[in-house]
Amino acid sequence: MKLITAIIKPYILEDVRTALSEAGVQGLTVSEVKGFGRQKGHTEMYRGAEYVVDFLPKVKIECVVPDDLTQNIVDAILQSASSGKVGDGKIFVSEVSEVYRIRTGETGEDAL
Amino acid sequence: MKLITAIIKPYILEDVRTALSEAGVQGLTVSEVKGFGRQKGHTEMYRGAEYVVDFLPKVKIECVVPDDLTQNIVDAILQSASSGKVGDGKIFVSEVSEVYRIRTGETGEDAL
Amino acid sequence: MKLITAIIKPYILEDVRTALSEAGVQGLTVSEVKGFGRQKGHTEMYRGAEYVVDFLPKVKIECVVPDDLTQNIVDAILQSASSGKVGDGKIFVSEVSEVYRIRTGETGEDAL
Amino acid sequence: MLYKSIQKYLLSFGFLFFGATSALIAQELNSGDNAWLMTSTALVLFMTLPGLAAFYSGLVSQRNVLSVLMHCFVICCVVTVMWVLFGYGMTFGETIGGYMGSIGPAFLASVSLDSMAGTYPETTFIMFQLTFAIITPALIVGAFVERVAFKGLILFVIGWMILVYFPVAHWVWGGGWLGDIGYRDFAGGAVVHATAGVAAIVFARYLGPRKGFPRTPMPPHNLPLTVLGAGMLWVGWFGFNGGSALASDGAASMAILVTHISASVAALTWIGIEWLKFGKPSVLGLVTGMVAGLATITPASGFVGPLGGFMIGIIGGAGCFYATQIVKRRFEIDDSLDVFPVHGIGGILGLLFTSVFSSEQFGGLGLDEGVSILDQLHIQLLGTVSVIVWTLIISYVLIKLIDQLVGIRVSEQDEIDGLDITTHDERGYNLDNLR
Amino acid sequence: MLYKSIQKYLLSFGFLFFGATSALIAQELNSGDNAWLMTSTALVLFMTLPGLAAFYSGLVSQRNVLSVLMHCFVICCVVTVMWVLFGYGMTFGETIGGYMGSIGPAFLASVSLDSMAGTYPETTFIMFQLTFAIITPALIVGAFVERVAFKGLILFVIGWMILVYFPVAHWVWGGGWLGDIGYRDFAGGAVVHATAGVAAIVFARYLGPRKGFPRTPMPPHNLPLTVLGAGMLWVGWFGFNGGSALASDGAASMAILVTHISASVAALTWIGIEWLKFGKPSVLGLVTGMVAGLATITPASGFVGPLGGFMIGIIGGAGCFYATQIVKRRFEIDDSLDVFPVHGIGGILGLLFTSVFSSEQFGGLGLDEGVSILDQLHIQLLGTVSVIVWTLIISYVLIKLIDQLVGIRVSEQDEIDGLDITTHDERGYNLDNLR
Amino acid sequence: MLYKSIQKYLLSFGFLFFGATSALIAQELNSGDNAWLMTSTALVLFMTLPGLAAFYSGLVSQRNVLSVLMHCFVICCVVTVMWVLFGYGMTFGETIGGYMGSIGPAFLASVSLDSMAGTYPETTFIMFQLTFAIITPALIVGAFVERVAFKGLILFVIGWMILVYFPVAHWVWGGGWLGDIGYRDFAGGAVVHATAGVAAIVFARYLGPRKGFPRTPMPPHNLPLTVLGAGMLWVGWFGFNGGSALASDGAASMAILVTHISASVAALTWIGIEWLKFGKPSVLGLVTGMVAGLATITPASGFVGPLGGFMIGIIGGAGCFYATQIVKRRFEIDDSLDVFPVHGIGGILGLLFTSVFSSEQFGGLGLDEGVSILDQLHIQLLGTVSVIVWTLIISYVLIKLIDQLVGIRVSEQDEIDGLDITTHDERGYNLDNLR
Ligand SMILES: Nc1ncnc2c1ncn2[C@@H]1O[C@H](COP(=O)(O)OP(=O)(O)O)[C@@H](O)[C@H]1O
Ligand SMILES: Nc1ncnc2c1ncn2[C@@H]1O[C@H](COP(=O)(O)OP(=O)(O)O)[C@@H](O)[C@H]1O
Ligand SMILES: Nc1ncnc2c1ncn2[C@@H]1O[C@H](COP(=O)(O)OP(=O)(O)O)[C@@H](O)[C@H]1O
Repeated sequence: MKLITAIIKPYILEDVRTALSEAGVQGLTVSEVKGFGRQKGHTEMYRGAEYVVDFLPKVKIECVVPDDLTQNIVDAILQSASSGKVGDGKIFVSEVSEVYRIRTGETGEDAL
Repeated sequence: MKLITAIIKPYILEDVRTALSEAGVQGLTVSEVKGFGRQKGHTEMYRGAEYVVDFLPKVKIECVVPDDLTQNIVDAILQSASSGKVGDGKIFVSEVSEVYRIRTGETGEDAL
Repeated sequence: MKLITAIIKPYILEDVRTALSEAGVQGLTVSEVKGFGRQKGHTEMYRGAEYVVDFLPKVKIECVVPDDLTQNIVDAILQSASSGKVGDGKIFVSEVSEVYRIRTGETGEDAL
Repeated sequence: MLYKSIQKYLLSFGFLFFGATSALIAQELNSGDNAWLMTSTALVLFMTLPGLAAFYSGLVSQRNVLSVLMHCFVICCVVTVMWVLFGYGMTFGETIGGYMGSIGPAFLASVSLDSMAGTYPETTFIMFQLTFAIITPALIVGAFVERVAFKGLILFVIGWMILVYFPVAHWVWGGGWLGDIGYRDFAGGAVVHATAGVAAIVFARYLGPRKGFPRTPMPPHNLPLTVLGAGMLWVGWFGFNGGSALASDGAASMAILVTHISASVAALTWIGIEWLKFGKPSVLGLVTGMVAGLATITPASGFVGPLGGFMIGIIGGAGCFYATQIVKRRFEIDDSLDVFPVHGIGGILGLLFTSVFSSEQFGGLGLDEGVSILDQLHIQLLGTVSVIVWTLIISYVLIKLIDQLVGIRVSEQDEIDGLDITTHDERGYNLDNLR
Repeated sequence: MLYKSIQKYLLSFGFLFFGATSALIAQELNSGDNAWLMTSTALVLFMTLPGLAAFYSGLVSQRNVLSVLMHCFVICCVVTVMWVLFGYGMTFGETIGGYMGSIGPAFLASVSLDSMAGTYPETTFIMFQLTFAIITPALIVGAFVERVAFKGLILFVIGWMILVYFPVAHWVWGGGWLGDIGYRDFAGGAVVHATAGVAAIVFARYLGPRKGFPRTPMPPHNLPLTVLGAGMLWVGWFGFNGGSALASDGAASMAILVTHISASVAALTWIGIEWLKFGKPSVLGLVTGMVAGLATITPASGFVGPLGGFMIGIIGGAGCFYATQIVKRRFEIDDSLDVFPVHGIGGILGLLFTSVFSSEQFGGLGLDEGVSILDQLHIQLLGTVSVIVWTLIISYVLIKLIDQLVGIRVSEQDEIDGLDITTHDERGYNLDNLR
Repeated sequence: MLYKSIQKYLLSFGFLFFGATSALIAQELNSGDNAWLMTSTALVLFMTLPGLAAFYSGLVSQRNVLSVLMHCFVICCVVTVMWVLFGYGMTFGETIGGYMGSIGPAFLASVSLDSMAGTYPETTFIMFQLTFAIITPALIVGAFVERVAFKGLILFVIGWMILVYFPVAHWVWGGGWLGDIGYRDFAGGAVVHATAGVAAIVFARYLGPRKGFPRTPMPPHNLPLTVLGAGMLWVGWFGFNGGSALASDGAASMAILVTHISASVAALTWIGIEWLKFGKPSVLGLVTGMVAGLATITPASGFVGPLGGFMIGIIGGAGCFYATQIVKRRFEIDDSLDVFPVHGIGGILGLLFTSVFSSEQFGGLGLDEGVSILDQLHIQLLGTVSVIVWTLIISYVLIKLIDQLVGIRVSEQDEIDGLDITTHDERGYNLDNLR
């Protein structure tokens, strides 16, 4: 199985989730993160003191999937999360050796 | 070494941490996440507008452990985090190639 | 490519980020986490009721890097994040099999 | 100088009796009346800042919280300047044919320490009325949150005060034609709530919905902040309605009593309906019902008794509840924080039912001599429809104009990123350690 | 109609002198007194909404913040309706043997614009007293947060007002037997704080602790909100105690002065003990001490001087501090937000020490002619014990009954998930971008 | 006992006329004046708690939010105790050579229910003035947030009140030499704002900047909380300036009117400059401008008319804006929340321009007979410089001394971890589910 980690822009999560569901994903986990990269940061201004905020709000999606679905799902993210503007984010794929469903103790792809 | 990632229900963290300590875990990292899966979401209602909230609060535990302890620890989580109800969460196990303790620069299992 | 995950103390992120930039990192993702380990927790006191808070605020840095830069970058973190005091945190290194840049669809090291 | 119309205003409530204009000036200072009116002034300002600002800003997304606070505060500042330059004159200056007041010298230069308005200084009257002029456009804010352009908003407020608020307030309170025909609007059902509500729906309609409405959930980012604001509104409303008696007497405290009753009953009515309809009562429902009850009792608060307050609470609570459902669901208009269904409908219902519950039969304090409930209802209908139509037309034309001139809505990207960062270069919260 | 008992109430403080009942009605309006009492009414409502609501809701877990706000607001609404229908009569209506007032017509139909209660309109008196009736059950909320069933709570409030608050308020203030024997409770040490505190501990005991108590830490989710609420309580208390003078005179401002002193001293006492005992002073300690000081001075505030305020501050701060430790640690009763140790013990201490510090020897304003400190202490003891016993028994029976009828505690799963989502379908905060 | 100086104080504003000292005592209670002053007292306390506490605490990092709230609250308590023991005497007791008041008996033992100060009880005067004594040191808090040592802070407050506030207040208001020469400071431009501002910059300079200043961004952790506090400050300021008229009359409401105008205009001025200079107006800019406008009008508020209020608003808004830039950027002094540029500069500007805008030529209420604008300016300059120099020297010496004694700054590690946890063992927020 593979763990697909996607860092995306905020406020498009709903679209990406829908695309993932269509691609066969049954579960995923999201969290708030902040990202630093090529996209230049916001400027914030407090009483005339200007701060360039390098870390921008991003959303992280983590999703463990069967090997054979991996490419499909990556493609679904690439499509639904891309606006073509800098800062759209990244997808990282890595290997997962085992998965358990806590409720039942099931393992492997059955546990997804 | 292995990275054990567990997505569990909120408000049972204390129980799980105790179980992990007993299983020999000396350190772990937790964070707030939201999960989407089989468990159906809450309904929220604001001035009569009903929203089904798909993303439910979950807690993520990350714990790097020596290979030989892995199964013990997975079992400890399975036991302490299971209520038998849908949404209890998942455990993912993956490979970690190296670990460092920042304070001392130690590596490998010594660094855990 | 490798995923370097570092758990560090709060309020030194800026220093670490600078060190990483110098070591050639072009992007990274951070998030708030809480850590449990050897460092003993704060005491909090509410109306005379004392709570030992085991989970301490930490910052997690995630950074995917080309294989050949890995050691450099780990060293940069080790140096910039170390205060020599207990609780300085950990670095975990693991394997990433594929990376995509969402904006362009680029893959591999080009996508970093 | 004392604007003659104040006298008319005062007379129109029958609180005072004067032999001649000069009698008004000669009237002695009553320190208790003045204390109560200055207190009421503070209470009504408190309703807007921070009351309404908190109430509204808690309801939007966290990336727009500051913009809403900004709107409420900047409106207060802009209206104050206008008031001092010409607004007070336009409202309470000697009437020009019943339609508009004559503007006095700028900076209220004609007002001295000794100018009296009844039993209290004219400066007190000026400040008290100013707080009403402030809250009215601030109420409209709820309609266009999370997408309005800041420059356009400011122009709108300026134009709208000149073309809608000052005239309507003059008609009703400043010696204008509505006061003359016996229109009853004690503390601003028409002047404040109906005008704000109607402008709100026009604005929301023109602007179009927020991106994602109504499919995407847009839950409040900080309901405790909203509830805090609600509490402040409730307390402040004692000054709004109680102060409108313009004296520290039984009329003032009767107004407070019926106000309080209506708020409580409307809140219970709202959550009662929720409980029956959806199975659960909500705190947002409770405070929305409360505001509905307060808006509905406002025009009636000087004319009805406890029973009237009770009945108006039920009417306001239920009426505004169903109005909320219809506007959002049936018409799919994104009047985002429900200004029209709560304030507009509330104010209008209150204006109409004032005729009924003013009557002594229904525990009211009485209609004017020789005026029947039906007579009064006619007057109330005529006045209310006039105010609605005027507000509707002028607001629409004004918004359209401003949109042409400077634009009234931010870009889609700015809307996604949030107004706080894109319009004001600030962020509401920095609660994490990620620095 | 003017309820006769008001007169007694007024007389009992010696503020007014009447030849006959009718004299009371004839008394002229004093606009200054009325202004102060209307202001005080606003201040006391402000204590509950949003003051107490903020204070309490910041102390619970974030998944229960709305439920606490809801409790405070809904109590306000329910008590208002009861007051207008029969509560005012039960409290201040002509006494029936000193135990209960006779209920007048519903909707206060007998009260007119001109009904006077001393130097101010009866409507003012009705509203002022209503705000006390509101805050009392709202104080109890702190005992059962995070686990109470909403329906049960509402029934409890209704029953408790009828069986405890209205009668006890009648005994002390409404012309009942406690007022008759010279019991001194200026602004509600017995009527408000002792009744609420005793009911709180009974309720907490019956309900059982929150899941995890006392092992699991349950830190406040938003202490700044609590401290904000504390500030509002402090300011509002000026109306609570100062308004209880029922006039805008030296008695009112002396009450404010001693109230302010007691709050300050008790706060310093509390953090002083913390500093010595635990090594660090805390802001929650400071505001808790402050509330303890305010509760303790309440019954005494019209009878003592600055020195009395000072001493009562020390007594209230230290007494309530140790009470808190004992209830939570020794008895392990989960009176979650410490209602009994702070309000109950505070109120009781204040009632007893009123006898001492009323005396001119201790800088007080004097005891009644021919009454020694010890005499007064006897009266205070008798009255206070009566109130405690009555409240304890009735509250227990009532809770038990309601538990049988509709249940008083939510399910364990609902408690884990939090009352906000399970009882009200709402969530307090949406501060993230995860949508 | 009535301290003689009160009489002088009152006389100095020309509000009252007495034949002899005893006339003052004999003066009859005016319940309206008293009602307004008690209300004003509540409003001014409200400015500090929770107003200023919220305003300041929202601006710091989340790990220091409680410490700031703690500072404001503990200052209130400490100053109250000092006031009751000797502070009131030092300020308003019979003057000793114009420099200091004579301390009366502790616990205000000489004040009775009947002691009058003009038309209201002396207790009212004591409480009203106390709220000013409280807010002044609380303003200084903004200078040393996020790094001050708690014990040192408390000692500083005690010493500073004795050596700076009580004397300066005596000079200006208590019958001292500044009042005698006709120095005009209506509601505390010198007594409150200049002293606090000067002490702030001295403190900040001595303490050194926060770790990371000015390189590291230190954004406010909760701006809505700050804006909430700003609204409370605005409303409360009606009591601050309006109450300083010491009567419920035209002078009070004129003070409110000019105060409100100045706040509005200064806020618009500030965001206007921001808009031109940086391209975007900000809500923090708006509320900072508002506070600047309020501080600047404070000394002038009883002497100027609406035009004066308007002009002072522009002067205060622009002057304080540029002062903020200079202090932080040019001098790199970490007066963290800009106490000196806003309150210090605001107060000083207001004191100087009072001379101009008091004049009837500029719409003012008039200078004293035979005093020209230039004469008055001389007096204002003399007085203001004296207050600044005195405050500067004493504050510096005091801080240095305390630093030697107990230390005035926490350790670097404590600063990194935050004062909430290291000094008070508490955390502000627990918004996550990680338990
Ligand atoms: N090497 C990396 N490791 C981890 N996260 C990264 C890395 N590079 C970028 N990111 C994440 O992706 C986000 C977008 O990257 P950025 O360089 O700004 O734009 P783009 O994705 O268009 O190249 C960043 O904000 C950061 O969260
Ligand atoms: N494939 C997945 N990848 C990542 N996280 C998942 C995945 N499936 C489920 N989860 C996480 O586990 C949680 C529980 O899953 P759910 O399907 O609701 O119930 P159960 O664990 O009982 O099967 C989800 O809320 C989500 O956070
Ligand atoms: N085995 C582990 N797996 C995951 N995170 C860990 C592990 N051990 C420690 N951590 C993280 O590292 C942080 C620091 O660890 P700690 O044992 O306190 O000190 P040190 O790093 O100096 O040994 C912890 O708070 C936790 O977040």
